[in-house]
Amino acid sequence: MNTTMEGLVLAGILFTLGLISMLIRRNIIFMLVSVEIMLNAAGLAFIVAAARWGQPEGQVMFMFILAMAAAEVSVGLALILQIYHQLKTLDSDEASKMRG
Amino acid sequence: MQWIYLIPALPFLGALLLVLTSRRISKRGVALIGCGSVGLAALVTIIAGLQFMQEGSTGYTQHLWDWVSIGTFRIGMDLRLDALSLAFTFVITFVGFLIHVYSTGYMTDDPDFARFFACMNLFVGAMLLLVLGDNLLLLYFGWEGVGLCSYLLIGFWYKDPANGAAARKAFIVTRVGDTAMAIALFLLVQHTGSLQLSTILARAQELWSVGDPTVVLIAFLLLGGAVGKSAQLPLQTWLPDAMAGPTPVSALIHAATMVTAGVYLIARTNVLFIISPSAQAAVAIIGAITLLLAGCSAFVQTDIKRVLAYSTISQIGYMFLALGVGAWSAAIFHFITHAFFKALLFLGAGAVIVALHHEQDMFKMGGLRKSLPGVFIIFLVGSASLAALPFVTSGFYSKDQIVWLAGAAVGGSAFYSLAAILGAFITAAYTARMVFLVFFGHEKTYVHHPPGPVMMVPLYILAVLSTLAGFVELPHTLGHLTLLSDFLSPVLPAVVTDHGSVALEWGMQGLTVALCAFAIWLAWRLLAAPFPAGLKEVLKNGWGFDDAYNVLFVRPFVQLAKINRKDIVDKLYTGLAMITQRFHRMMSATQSGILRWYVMGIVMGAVIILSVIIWRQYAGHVDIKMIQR
Amino acid sequence: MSASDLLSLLPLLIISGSAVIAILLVAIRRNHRVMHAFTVFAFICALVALYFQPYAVPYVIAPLFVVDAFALFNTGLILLAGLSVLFLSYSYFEQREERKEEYYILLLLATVGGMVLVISQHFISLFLGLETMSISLYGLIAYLRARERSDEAGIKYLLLAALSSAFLLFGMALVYAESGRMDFTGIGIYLKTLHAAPVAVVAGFGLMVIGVGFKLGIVPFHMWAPDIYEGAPLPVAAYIATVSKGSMLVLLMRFYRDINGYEYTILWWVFAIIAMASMFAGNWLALLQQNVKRLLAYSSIAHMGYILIAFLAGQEAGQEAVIFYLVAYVITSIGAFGVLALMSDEKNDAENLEDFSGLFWRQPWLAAIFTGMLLSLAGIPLTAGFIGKFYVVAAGVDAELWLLLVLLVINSVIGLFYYIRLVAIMFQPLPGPAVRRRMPFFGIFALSALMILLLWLGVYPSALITVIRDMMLTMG
Amino acid sequence: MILLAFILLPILGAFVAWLSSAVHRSAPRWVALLVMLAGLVLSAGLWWQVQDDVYFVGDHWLRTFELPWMPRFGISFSLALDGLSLLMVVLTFFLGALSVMVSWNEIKERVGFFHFNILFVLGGIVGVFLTMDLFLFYFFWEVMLIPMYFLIGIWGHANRTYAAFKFFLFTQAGGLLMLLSILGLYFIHHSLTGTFTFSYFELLHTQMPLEANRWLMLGFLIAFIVKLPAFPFHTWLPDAHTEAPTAGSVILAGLLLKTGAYGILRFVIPLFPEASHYFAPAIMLLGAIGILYGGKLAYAQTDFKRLVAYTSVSHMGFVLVGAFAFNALAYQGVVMQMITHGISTGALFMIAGSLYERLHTRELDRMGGLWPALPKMGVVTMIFVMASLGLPGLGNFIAEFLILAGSWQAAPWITVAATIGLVVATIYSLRIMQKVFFGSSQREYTLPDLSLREMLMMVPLIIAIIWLGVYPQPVINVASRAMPSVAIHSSK
Repeated sequence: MNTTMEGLVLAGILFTLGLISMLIRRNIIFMLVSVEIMLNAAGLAFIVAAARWGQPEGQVMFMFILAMAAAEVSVGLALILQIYHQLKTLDSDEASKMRG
Repeated sequence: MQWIYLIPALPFLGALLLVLTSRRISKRGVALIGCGSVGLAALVTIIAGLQFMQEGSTGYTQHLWDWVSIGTFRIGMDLRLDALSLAFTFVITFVGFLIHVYSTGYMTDDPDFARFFACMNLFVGAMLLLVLGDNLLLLYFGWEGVGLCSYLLIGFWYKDPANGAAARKAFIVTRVGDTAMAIALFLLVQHTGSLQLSTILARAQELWSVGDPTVVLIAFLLLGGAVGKSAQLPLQTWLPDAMAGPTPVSALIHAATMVTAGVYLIARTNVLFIISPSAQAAVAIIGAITLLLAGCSAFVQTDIKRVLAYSTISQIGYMFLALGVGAWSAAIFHFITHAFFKALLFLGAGAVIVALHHEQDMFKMGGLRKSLPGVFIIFLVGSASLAALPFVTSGFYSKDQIVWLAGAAVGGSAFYSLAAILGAFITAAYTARMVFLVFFGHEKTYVHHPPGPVMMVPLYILAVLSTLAGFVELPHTLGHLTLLSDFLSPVLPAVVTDHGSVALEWGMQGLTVALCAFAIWLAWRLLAAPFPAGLKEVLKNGWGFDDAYNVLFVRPFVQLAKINRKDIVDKLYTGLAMITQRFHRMMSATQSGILRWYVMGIVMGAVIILSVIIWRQYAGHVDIKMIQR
Repeated sequence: MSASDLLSLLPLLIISGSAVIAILLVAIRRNHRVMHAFTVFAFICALVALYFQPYAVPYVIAPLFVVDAFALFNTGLILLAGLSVLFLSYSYFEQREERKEEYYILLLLATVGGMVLVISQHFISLFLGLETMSISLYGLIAYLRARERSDEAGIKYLLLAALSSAFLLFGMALVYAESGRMDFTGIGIYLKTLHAAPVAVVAGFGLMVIGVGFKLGIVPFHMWAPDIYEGAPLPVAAYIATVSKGSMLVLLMRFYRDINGYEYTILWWVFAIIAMASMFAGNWLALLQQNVKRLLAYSSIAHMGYILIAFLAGQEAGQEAVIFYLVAYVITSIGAFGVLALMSDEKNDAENLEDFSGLFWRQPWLAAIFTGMLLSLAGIPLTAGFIGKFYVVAAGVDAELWLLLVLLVINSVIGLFYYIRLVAIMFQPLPGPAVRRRMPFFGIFALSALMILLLWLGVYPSALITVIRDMMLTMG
Repeated sequence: MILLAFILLPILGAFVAWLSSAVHRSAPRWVALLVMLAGLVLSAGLWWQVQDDVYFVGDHWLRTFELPWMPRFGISFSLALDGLSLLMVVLTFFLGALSVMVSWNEIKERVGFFHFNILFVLGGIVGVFLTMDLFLFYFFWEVMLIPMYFLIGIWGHANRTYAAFKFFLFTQAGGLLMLLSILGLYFIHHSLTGTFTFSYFELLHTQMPLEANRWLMLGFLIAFIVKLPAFPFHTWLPDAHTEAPTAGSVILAGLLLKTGAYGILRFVIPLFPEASHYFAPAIMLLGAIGILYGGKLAYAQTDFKRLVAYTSVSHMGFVLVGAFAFNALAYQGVVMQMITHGISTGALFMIAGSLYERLHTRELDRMGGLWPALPKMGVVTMIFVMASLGLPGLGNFIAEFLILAGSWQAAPWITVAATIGLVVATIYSLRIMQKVFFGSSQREYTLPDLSLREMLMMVPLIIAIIWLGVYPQPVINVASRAMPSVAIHSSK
């Protein structure tokens, strides 16, 4: 066993956790959080890969991921506020006016 | 000679004129056009006939134009005038003309005067085309044409649905026969590569040895056509119903001319029948059986026209019998005499019917010999001829010839002659019965308006003819005269007699005459006598052929049609559409609008893709150790 | 970064620059008309700049970008699509009360994202382009804040897009971890050296398929499409349907070519199954759909399936088919959404079938255009769609993908049903007298232009075909 | 060049007609009529020109025309005309003119758009008959549909939308299969010769493997027998015919169906001789089934137009039987059948239309006893009813006789079945007369008999049908000029 493998496995586990929590959580905020977890898991994977090849690109990528995640969260929270104003709840299942 | 095309053209022209000017011209004008066209045609025929005879030529063909010509397959609009067609043409035009004249009186107060004459002219034209056509396709043209006219005229009084039904029945039943005939034509095209009569008959002898299955098949199919048109077993059922039409129509179409088209066809294609003996035998047998069955039916009818209808069937049976035994000219002889006396009888009956204000039931008539003496006379003449009273009537000579040859000819046999004699007996019986019922006994009704000269003159002419026409052909026993058969000899092979002697012929004639006398006496006696009811019904309905056909063909067809009015095949497609919609509903359920559901979808996709990939890779034993390095 | 680099990136720079300027403009003074004019101007400038680009030779800006004929062509496509969307947007947003100006900023940014995607040849640039586009799209989708459907759509898109890009990223990470390269060509070279692709890489590709598939809206990553199309403002829907999908498709083609993905049967099968599923799901979902927006969404899913068939056909015929079909599809979609946009009023968008009944007798020109667009979607002759479908089928036959083709035929027939149904509704006799609505000039102008383009491509496609051909040849 | 004119005339005329509705509301009628008559004159003139050398050999193409269109695919705008196409074009303009006249009073609203569609569909049909480039052929094949769809869907009767859908989906499904086959042929030809081309002439003698040959043939065949329509695919026809406006029915029955027959003669048999011979028995069987089944259903119908529609199913069965008998007789018969059926059925639909104008019903059970009221119409109807039951002296007889005489040599038993169809035809045809004109009328009708306009429509039809019955030779001569390409494979 070497570090790359372990790192990737760890990332994988994180990713899966995020995924599962996204499936089981109904609260939109928590869903957002779990997406963030997944994104960071991906970021971790990049770090590991970069470490394996000793290249900077991986870290660069991670930076971008962070930035993007932040942006996403900000927009996301704004939208969540709107949703809350209208639905008076954060239950994602409530936000299903459109169907069929 | 080069204007024989006028013979069919004139009536067609008349019909066209009448259709175009139908409502605009007076009845007089209509009558003029209607009779005039046929009269002229008759005139032309007579002139052409005289010229033909004095030239002594075997036949004259006139090519009008190419009808259908594809490569080697060529069919022209060709008319051929020879002894046979001349004989028929003469009868058609002449009798036709008389009947037209008669009709002007008979139909005089009918609103659709013009339509009637248009159809009649059309019929005459088609019939002439039938007999003058030089190839079978042209013959078929006329063949179907007369079928159409018969349909139109039977259903002439369209207001009554029953007439319409009768008309359709006539057309459809004959069409069944025509279908057989059409197939015969296909066979001929295939094997002889032509429909030109002379070519076919010539090629036939080269192609086929006697009894060759192909030619037998062809002959049988042609016979099918003939049987349909001439109302012989098993397709005879339409003719009695056909009496729904005006009486002149019955006289012209369903007695004198159209129904004998079958006889003409077989006579025309005699070669084919000669080289297929079984088919020819079939002709004889059909003829024999038909003449007996129809005769019996005729004996119990109450409607005077139906009596005549059945007797027509029976008489044509005689002709078929003659054809079947190879007595070709005898058949034609009987055709001619029959044309005269049966037309006479129908027109006479018509006169009676008009006089009694469209009363057709004989049991409601009676004693008319006093009130309608003229009609009585001519009717008597006709009946005598039909019953074949010896020596003075044409019917006697023609029928006697058949009776004799039925046994004596090569193809003949004792059975045939027996049938013929028996037939003669029955004929005499029902004829006598008819005469007695109508003209003797005490009067049951009074005469509204006796027929005028327009109707009587043709009757007299026909009466004369149906007496004299017999003397063109005399049996060996009475000064052996053979004008007609000599005249026809270029076209029709002479009859060959093997067994039988003059003595025997004497004997048979004696027997026949005796039987006729006995029959008349019997008819007189039985007039009042009760008749076994069950049998009577059977006979009255023509041996129940109609019911049989209803059960076998008509009802199943109609039922099937009813059941499947809504095209079962369509269900297939509608079903398909329904399934599609179901599926749509199922699918749209997946679009629940719930976020986590969508996430689930994506995850599912991911899982499937990944598992497939990894499974594939391991299954493929790809080296994955590269990850550790 | 040299001058020539800047020059070759000029269109991109113009758009991004004008985005910044736009922000400033808003800060200075709000004016819808000015804003709109400015954005249009920006797009036109970008197009002009594009026109002067050296066409033939691929120009690489290591390591992120490559500017070649393919990229330029698609940049042009994106810009034109954006431009026509702009034309349709003005009247649409003018009617609505909210603050309209930011819309144009977001549109510009999204366009930047798309343009980056088509020229990117590196994971980083891919990611940047993708996210730039996505994040601005979140804003655009939820732009009409007053409508709850709009917000719902926004949040749905946000979460799902983030999720999908998480997959994409993880996939990239795997590939990177395995190959040590993040540029497409590099990965291609690396894979060439091996006799068989390692599972990690293939798995990585598999995960990336999810990210790509989400943006393309193909089964099973399609479920967002109808809701987003329904919730988003109509011009935005048009934009998503064309620019975001188009740029992603282009990226996929480039990536696939660089890593010569046709070697991996497993990927081929993945896409084949996705294609079939998309055709069926799309058409069957649209079959009896009552909401025109959703109907268009489903039909777009099906069309992505058709495009994938051409994509799978491989050889240059297939590539050409994809691009041609893409062009036809872009024209048609914008046209269709445009008609909807022009028909919408302040309260609600024209999206129910009833809104269209007897349209032909009320607004013949508009109805004629819509009919043209629908027939093009259905692939009826005289329209670009017909040539496109023909092209796709030809590619398929050439590659002998009989199964896929038969399915395509079946689905086209199903598809016909709902397109024709819509047409039939437009030609229904009117219940009452015809009330004509005044149509904004820009919108009609744009639509007419699209219509003419549609017919021109339908009757005489040779010109475009030759262009695409040359482009493909330069790519080698 | 004249060929291009044949196509452009209606299509440009279509737009003119549409625009002219702004001038005057009945202007489109005149425009359309003039266009059609002009086309008729042109095509008849062409016929007259080629009349002379009758029995000739060798190249049978009378006129050709070619323009490059999409060189990248080897698609060119190539037209060619031989005897068959010529006859079909003449027929198209003839019936086209009549269908304009027949809707003179029937169509009251959206006159302009109506005539636009009429002319456009006719243009498409002419295109189908003239084009010799398979892509172009498919193009026109599809172009025909949309206007026809509108004709049914906008001006049709009660159940029009359903009928229009059915028509459209059926034909489209067939068409797409044909597209697959066309492309398959295209690429096979390329793989064999290295040239990409859709040109009929070049694809004509492609030596392809047997399986491919059969599959591709089926693709074409299905498209055509759906349009024909043959037995299992016929169900769209009754609905379409019944619901369409009179002009629509006339064009459908008279021309659109013929495109199917034409396709079989022009493409299926020459392109895939082996496959055609391989499938011939099955196809002829389908034809025979169609004849009997169609006849039986026709008898069962109570709706005049629906009845006539089913008779077309029956009559088109003859085409199928004849086309696959592979001999000159049958071929000529098929051509005759295409023309005569166009005329007779067209006429019957016109009669149905004028009856509907007078009685406002198509139900046979609510007619009857109309003869005294409408004697002229009665005579006319009688003539065409007789034509449809194949009475000698009228064109249909020649057609059916030749077909059967030809097919007999190929398949006797099937021919027997088909011949029985004649009896069935008699049964349903006479039923029409009985139900409509004979019998006693429920109520005393006082109806206007055929107007001058209607006579102007009917008389040419009558003359034509009788002319074809007694002197079909000119048609046969012209049709024989398509023999090489069509019956060339008969000697197998």
